[in-house]
Amino acid sequence: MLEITLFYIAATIALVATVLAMTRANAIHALIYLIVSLLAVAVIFFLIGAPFAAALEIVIYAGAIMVLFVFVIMMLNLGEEGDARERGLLHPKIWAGPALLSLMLFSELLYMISTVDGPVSSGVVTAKEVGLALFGPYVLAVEIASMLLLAGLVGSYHLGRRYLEREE
Amino acid sequence: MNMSEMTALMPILMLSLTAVVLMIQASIKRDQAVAWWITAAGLLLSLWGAGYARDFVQPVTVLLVVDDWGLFFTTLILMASLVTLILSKESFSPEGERKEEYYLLLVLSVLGAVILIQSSHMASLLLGMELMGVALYGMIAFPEKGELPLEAAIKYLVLSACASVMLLFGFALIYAATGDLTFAGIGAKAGEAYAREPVLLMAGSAMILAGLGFKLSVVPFHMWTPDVYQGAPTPVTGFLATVSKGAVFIALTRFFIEGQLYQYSSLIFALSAVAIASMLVGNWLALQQQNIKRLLAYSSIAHFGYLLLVLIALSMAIDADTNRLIGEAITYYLAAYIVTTLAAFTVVATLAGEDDSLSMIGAFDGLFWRNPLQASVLTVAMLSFAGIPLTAGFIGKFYLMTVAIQSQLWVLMGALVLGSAIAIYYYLRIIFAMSKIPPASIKLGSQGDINKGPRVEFGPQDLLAALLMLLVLLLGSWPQPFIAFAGSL
Amino acid sequence: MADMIWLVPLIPLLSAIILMLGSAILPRLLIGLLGVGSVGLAALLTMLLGLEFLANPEPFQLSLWTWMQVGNFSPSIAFYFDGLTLVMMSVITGVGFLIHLFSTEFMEEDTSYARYFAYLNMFVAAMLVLVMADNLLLLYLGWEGVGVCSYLLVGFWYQDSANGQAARKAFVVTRIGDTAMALGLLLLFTELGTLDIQAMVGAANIEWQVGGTLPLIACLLLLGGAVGKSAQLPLHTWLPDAMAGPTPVSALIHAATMVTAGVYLIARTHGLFLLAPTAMMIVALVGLATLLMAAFTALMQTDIKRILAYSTISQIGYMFLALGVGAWTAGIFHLMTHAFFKALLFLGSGAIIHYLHHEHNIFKMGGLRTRMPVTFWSFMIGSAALAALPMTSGFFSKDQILLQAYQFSDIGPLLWFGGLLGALLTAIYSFRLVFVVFFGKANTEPEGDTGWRMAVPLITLCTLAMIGGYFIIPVADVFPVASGDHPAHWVEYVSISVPLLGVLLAYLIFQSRQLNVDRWVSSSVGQALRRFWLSGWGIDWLYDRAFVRPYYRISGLLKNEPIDAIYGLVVAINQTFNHWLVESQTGRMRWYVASMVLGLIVLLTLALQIPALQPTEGAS
Amino acid sequence: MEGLNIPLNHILLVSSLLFSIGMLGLMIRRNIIFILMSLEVMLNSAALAFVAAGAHWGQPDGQVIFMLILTVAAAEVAVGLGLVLQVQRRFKTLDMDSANRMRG
Amino acid sequence: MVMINLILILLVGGVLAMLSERAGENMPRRVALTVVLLDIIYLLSHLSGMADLTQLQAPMPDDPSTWLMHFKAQWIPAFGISIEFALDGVSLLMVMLTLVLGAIAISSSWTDVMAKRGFFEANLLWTLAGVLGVFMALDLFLFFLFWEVMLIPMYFMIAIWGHENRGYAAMKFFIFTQASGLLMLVATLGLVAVNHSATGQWSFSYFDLLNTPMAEQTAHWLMLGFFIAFVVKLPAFPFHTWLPDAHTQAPTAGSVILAGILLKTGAYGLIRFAVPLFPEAALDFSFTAMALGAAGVVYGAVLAFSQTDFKRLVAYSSVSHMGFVLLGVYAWNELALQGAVMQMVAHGFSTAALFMIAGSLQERLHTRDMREMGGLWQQMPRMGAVAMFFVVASLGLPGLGNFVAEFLVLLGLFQVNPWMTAVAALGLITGAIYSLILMQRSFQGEPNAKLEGHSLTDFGRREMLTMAVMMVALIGLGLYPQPVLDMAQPVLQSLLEMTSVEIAP
Repeated sequence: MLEITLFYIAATIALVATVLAMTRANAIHALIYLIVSLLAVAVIFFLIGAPFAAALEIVIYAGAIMVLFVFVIMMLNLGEEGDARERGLLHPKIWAGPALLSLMLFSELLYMISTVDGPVSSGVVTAKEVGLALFGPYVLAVEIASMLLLAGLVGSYHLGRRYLEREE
Repeated sequence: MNMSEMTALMPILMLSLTAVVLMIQASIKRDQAVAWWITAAGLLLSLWGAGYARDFVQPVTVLLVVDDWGLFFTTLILMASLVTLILSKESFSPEGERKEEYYLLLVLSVLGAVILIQSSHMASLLLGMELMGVALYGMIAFPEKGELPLEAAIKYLVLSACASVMLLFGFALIYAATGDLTFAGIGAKAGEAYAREPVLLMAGSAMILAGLGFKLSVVPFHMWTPDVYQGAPTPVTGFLATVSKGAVFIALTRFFIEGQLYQYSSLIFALSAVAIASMLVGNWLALQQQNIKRLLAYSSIAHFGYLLLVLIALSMAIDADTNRLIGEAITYYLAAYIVTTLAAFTVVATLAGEDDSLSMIGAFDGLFWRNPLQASVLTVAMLSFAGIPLTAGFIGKFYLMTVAIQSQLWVLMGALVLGSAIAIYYYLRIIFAMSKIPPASIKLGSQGDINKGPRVEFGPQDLLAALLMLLVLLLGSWPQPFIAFAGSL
Repeated sequence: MADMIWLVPLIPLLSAIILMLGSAILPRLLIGLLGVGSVGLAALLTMLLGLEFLANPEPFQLSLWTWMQVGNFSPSIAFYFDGLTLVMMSVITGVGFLIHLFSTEFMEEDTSYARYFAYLNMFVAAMLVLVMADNLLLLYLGWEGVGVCSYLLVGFWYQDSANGQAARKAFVVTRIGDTAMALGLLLLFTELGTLDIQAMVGAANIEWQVGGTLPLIACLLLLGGAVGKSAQLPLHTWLPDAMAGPTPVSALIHAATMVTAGVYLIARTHGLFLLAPTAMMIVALVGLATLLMAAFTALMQTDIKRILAYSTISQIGYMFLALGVGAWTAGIFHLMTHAFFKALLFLGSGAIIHYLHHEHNIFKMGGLRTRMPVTFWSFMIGSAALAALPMTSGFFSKDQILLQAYQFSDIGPLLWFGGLLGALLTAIYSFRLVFVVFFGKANTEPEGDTGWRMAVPLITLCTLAMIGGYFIIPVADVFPVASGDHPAHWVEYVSISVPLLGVLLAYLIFQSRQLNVDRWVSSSVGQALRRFWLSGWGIDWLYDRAFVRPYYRISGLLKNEPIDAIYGLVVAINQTFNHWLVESQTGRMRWYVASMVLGLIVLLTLALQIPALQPTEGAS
Repeated sequence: MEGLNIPLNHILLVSSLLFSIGMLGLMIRRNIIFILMSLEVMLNSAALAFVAAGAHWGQPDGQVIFMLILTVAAAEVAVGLGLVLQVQRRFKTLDMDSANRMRG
Repeated sequence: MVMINLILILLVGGVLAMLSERAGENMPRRVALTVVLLDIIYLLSHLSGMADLTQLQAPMPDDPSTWLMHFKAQWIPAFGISIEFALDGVSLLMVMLTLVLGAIAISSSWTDVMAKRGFFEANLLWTLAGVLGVFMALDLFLFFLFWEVMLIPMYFMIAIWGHENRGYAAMKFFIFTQASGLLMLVATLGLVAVNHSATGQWSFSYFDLLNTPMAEQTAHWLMLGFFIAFVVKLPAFPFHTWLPDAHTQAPTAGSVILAGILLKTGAYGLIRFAVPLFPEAALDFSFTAMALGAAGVVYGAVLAFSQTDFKRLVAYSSVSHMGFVLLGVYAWNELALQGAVMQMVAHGFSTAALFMIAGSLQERLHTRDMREMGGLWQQMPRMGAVAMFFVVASLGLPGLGNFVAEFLVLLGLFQVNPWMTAVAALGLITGAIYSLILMQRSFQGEPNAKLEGHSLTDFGRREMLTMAVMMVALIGLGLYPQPVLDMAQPVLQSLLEMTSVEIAP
């Protein structure tokens, strides 16, 4: 019972934090809400028997990727006037249409999900199992992922280097 | 992973190796000429590898499957990459003192495409697509000047990521429904899952179609296409149009066939709607377009609409003969499309370079008299796109029509005919522009100075363009060997 | 000799070709020699042929080659020669020769001398083919050939658009008739399986009943052709305008030969018409109506050539009347005499016009009796013959027609009376012409009288117009014999006296002025009638409103291709779609995302239409 | 941690909501940084769905895919943020609505 | 091989002509003319060895060896596509017409085209090659290939060397014919598919596809696909609107080829494919087709009348004349078919000549607008006389080829439908109206004030020679058409027999 209660709390936090993150004018504020959301999702991971994923969610997602955002935001040094403009842009005229679309999308997903039943899981999938899978059948995927990171690295290096060179 | 499996992965290994060598080279001494040669050698080696791997066709782990069909397309996109490579050297980035990274990205992108082609698992599909995509972002945004490449890159990144998430979500739903991530596994369990949770399965498939549809730029996921085509450096556009789209289409086909998605009439119906919309919308959009890169973008929308017809035909396939026909049709059409597109972009890259104003149709006025070779190549390419006989595009269209008739897809057939009829207009517009005689020369009444126009020098792009044109014509006028080959895959 | 018959049309044709090719290099004398000589030669040959034929009156046929052979359709280029052919050939070559000769003087100063003779020769050739043709298709060739030559000659002075207008009118109006005739040919071939006139008539007599529908339709279609060519109601309107051509042309084509082709056609195919009594009745009525209408109109004209033109229409009306009542011989006889005296009158008027500075209005002439004596006498004799004064050629032929008309079934007397009324009018208008032009005071001074090249034809024709009535045309074997009995004598007396009365009236009105008609004429009814008659009974006006203007309007409306609007619509639809879709490419990323989401929603909606049945049939 | 009986559809519901919210953010935000954040939210939603599905079937594959998604997210964000820097430098703004030089 | 060589000579000749431009700007036209003459000689030399052309054997549709020539080689065996050419009397006629008019067209471009002559002559020759292919190909795939490919050089001719509105005209021409060609492609594939399902064999060969059994409905649709493609090219009302633009804007040689030859491919297609492949469907459809033909005859003539552009008028006259062909084909009896074939030949000459005259006028006056002409006879009597000849030919004067054609068509049609014949016969009247107004507006009437002071050169020797060839041809066709009829007769006979067997219940 506890897990279920925890799950609903975590889910609520995740959703609220995400909504708040999406509607902030200040990027740093938004980012912090986003991190909260990610942490909440990590809790859900933990609750549904994926402790390894939960750990990674915290370490990499909330920890590493979000920090990247922070760096960039700091580097750009967005001022107060930027915030003001962002606030002005969040006008109903702008979000009404998209909100309707999102609502439609969600209701379709809702309809779809409503047909699913049964509990999420019967047991915990441990880090060991994941590790075995990762370096068993998925070993090529790991290799390819490394290439993917390399591509990301090279791309961001190329783009970021020029920025820095120009700044100097 | 035994030796045989490793050998089967030869093209992938060679490409990875090239990437590593490029990294090492960059850390020792940055020299873009050397990098170019390394890349070229790597691509050639991979080509060799693709040929070598033909004797070792097999599934490699759950992720990849190496088969003749995939190897053929691997070969094809490797060649396309070589074309891109040649074009990149000659015609892009005047400032490019640092092109090593570009070559690295190119290799990585090709690697992603090859993985995509050979993927038999959601993970490899995802990774292949992302690898190809992420490397492409860097390639699109590579030029240091101008706002268009940047705008194109950012649009592509955001929209492509959005599409990837749709795809991923769809995978998740299907996984939830079937409990399997391999295509074949999904196919095997889908029947049972459909009986239990049809909604989940269908919604998942629809989201996957949306995600892949974005990469193929079919309606309504087409809007990014012209902007990215226009903004990206022309060789990259060519790469995007051929390698990226071709690989994604192969992956889609694999998923569609292995996952046995053709069984579901609602999906087929949705796909038909997408196909028809693409055929018509693509052509309508292109009608008055003045920028040739955008025009080609719109035309590609229509072409992938045509190609979807083949997948739809799978649902109607009645006998083995028709199935063989469908297989050949995909192979032929895609090959023809890739070759033709490369020919077109070779010309555009050669003539327009990175200058956006030079890719306006007006800049092609009278090209026949200034640069007959390039003009002829572009003409042949346009005719091939339009499906005029003696070009590869015609045989492709011929295949599509035969498939449509055999499968009795009359509505799609109607859209195909209608779309082709509309398309003639804008392809012809380009040819017309190129054939304009400069007004002065008419007054002169003799060939006078018009003939002084043509360039004297004959660069590698000219050779390349001529080769591609010959290939288009050869595929169109003597298709039997290729048909036999495609039939054997 | 008979084998050489093909030379008769060939000689003028060759001459025409030579003249056409050599128009720029041949000297005038040679042109004249060629033009006149070729027709003269043809006339000579005709004469020889005629002599031979009269000695041995056996019709013969000469086939040159099979024109075309498609299935059982195999018309030949073949000639048929009998009495009727001989009469026609004689008229064509004989009168034709005289008119050619006349032309050498008349056209002397014209720059296009060679072209003129080329056309004229070509006309003679075509006309000969027409009358010599063994089958209707070849006849049709000649028929159209003369039409084209008529067109060319009417529009000979092409610089004046009015001439071109007249020429086109002539061609198009006759073409309407020709088309009917062509349809008749189609019908005849389809039903009878041949177009050879003799074989066809034979077949018709076997296959068709007298009074049947098919012969009626066929005859009416042929009549359509005849009516067009011979300027009968309702297709007569072209002839008065055709006077725009040189006067000798009017004499040859529009008086002596071509316009009588319709008469020839009906006479030639009389075997068919005998199968369709209704058609014959219609022919007679058309003739009667035309002769009266044209006579009234002629009475009011002031243009000398238009008077003659209407008179021609009227006289051909008599011929039609004759054909309609079965007086074949009389009709052909009148054709011949008419050719003489009408050619004479036209040539006479040509002389007047030539020497009177191209003046056409008779009221601007006058007193020419002394100044142009040859012309005057020509006119006197011609008019007398036209008016059918006793002992002239016209008298004999017209008399025969009237008498036979009188005997024609129930309505015979009615036809006779109509013809008589026409004769009275004819006498009045022809002598009105004589009195106005040659008597009274001179309004215009002529440049002189005719030279010998004009005088010889005039005098020859005078003679023919006088004595032509005593000729016996050798058509006895061609036509069925007319009934032998004569009508009552009073009929004959009346027929003889009416023209005389007409001349008297003309004298009283136009010469001695003892009969003042001014009061009638100036009355409103009289004015209206005068205008009505002057305009040719308003038929031109009617056609203009009913056909010509609507055609122009329709053509003008359609000019810019309304069908293209349909395709324009297709283009517009495509452009509209293009416009909308291009508008959707805003370049804004958020909008693009929205479209993707919308697409996803649509896809999901479509995909979630889960069918009741499970997977469709499919192969792996 | 025995007896995990949270209904699967509830987790998928959360995931769908996150997906929709992310999509909404993508559609309403103009600032490129927020757009990237929205993408992260969406990726996260997909990851959640995968992990849930994996848990449902008791397989490690869901978590493996989760890790791959992490990689993808990292790579995308890395390049994306690199582009952000360039955007700021060249357009002098992060407002993506002003990046519409190409259209039509 | 002879047939392939005929095409190859032209193709290679085109390349030579293009290259020869370097040797001097007058070279291309000489080379081109030589090539066409060479082709004619080549053809004749091979024909002379054969049986008397007027005594041909009837080509059996199921036995290619009874044809005059037959060639077959594998091409794309996967689909049963082969390079199959065959020649019978009708195709031979068309081939000869093509080559003769080709030579004439080159002559007409002698002084007309000034820029890029090499490429121009090359396109001209390539068009001819394509047309020859159309007339000889008996593999439906190959036929379609030539059908489409011949348009491309034609397109270039209009688009590059055309007059002021060339882009629009060329585009319209290409899209009309191409779009309708797509329908034919679909119909071809449908037919092949039906044949495939019946026999299990892929084949595009005409000989195999004849007598393909199929459902009535299917046959109707497939027939319609062919029909539309052919009548667009013919062109028949209401698919004709591309023609006035294309003809008007094309350079003289282009108009000559377009009117003289290209239109005939449509008629040829009807006779060769549309009817024999689907005899029952064609029979059911014949009333509609004939109605279109009759409508075209009248409509074209009415529109021709109001045109002020010389070439446009002639173009509409083509619409009218081609209506007769459509009528003849769908009357489908020997008389009408002979008429249609005859019309194809005769119209080829008469219209080509009129277009050449239009071209000469444009060259001299720099306008085609008849409102700026008038009284030209005075300065150019030779041209006037020639124009008069062809005008009366086009209005169907007996003794000239067009008359024979029209009369035969009407004669055949009358046996099928007299009322339709009456409507079509209206074309004789309206034809006269527009033909004569053409003469009136250009050569007759008062000399146009705008032309005062211009000295216009009359036709020279070369032009007169070209014209003389066509005049002689028309007179020959008019007075002794038998050789042409004899050549076509066996073919038509066997077609009729074949379809009548089919039609019989």
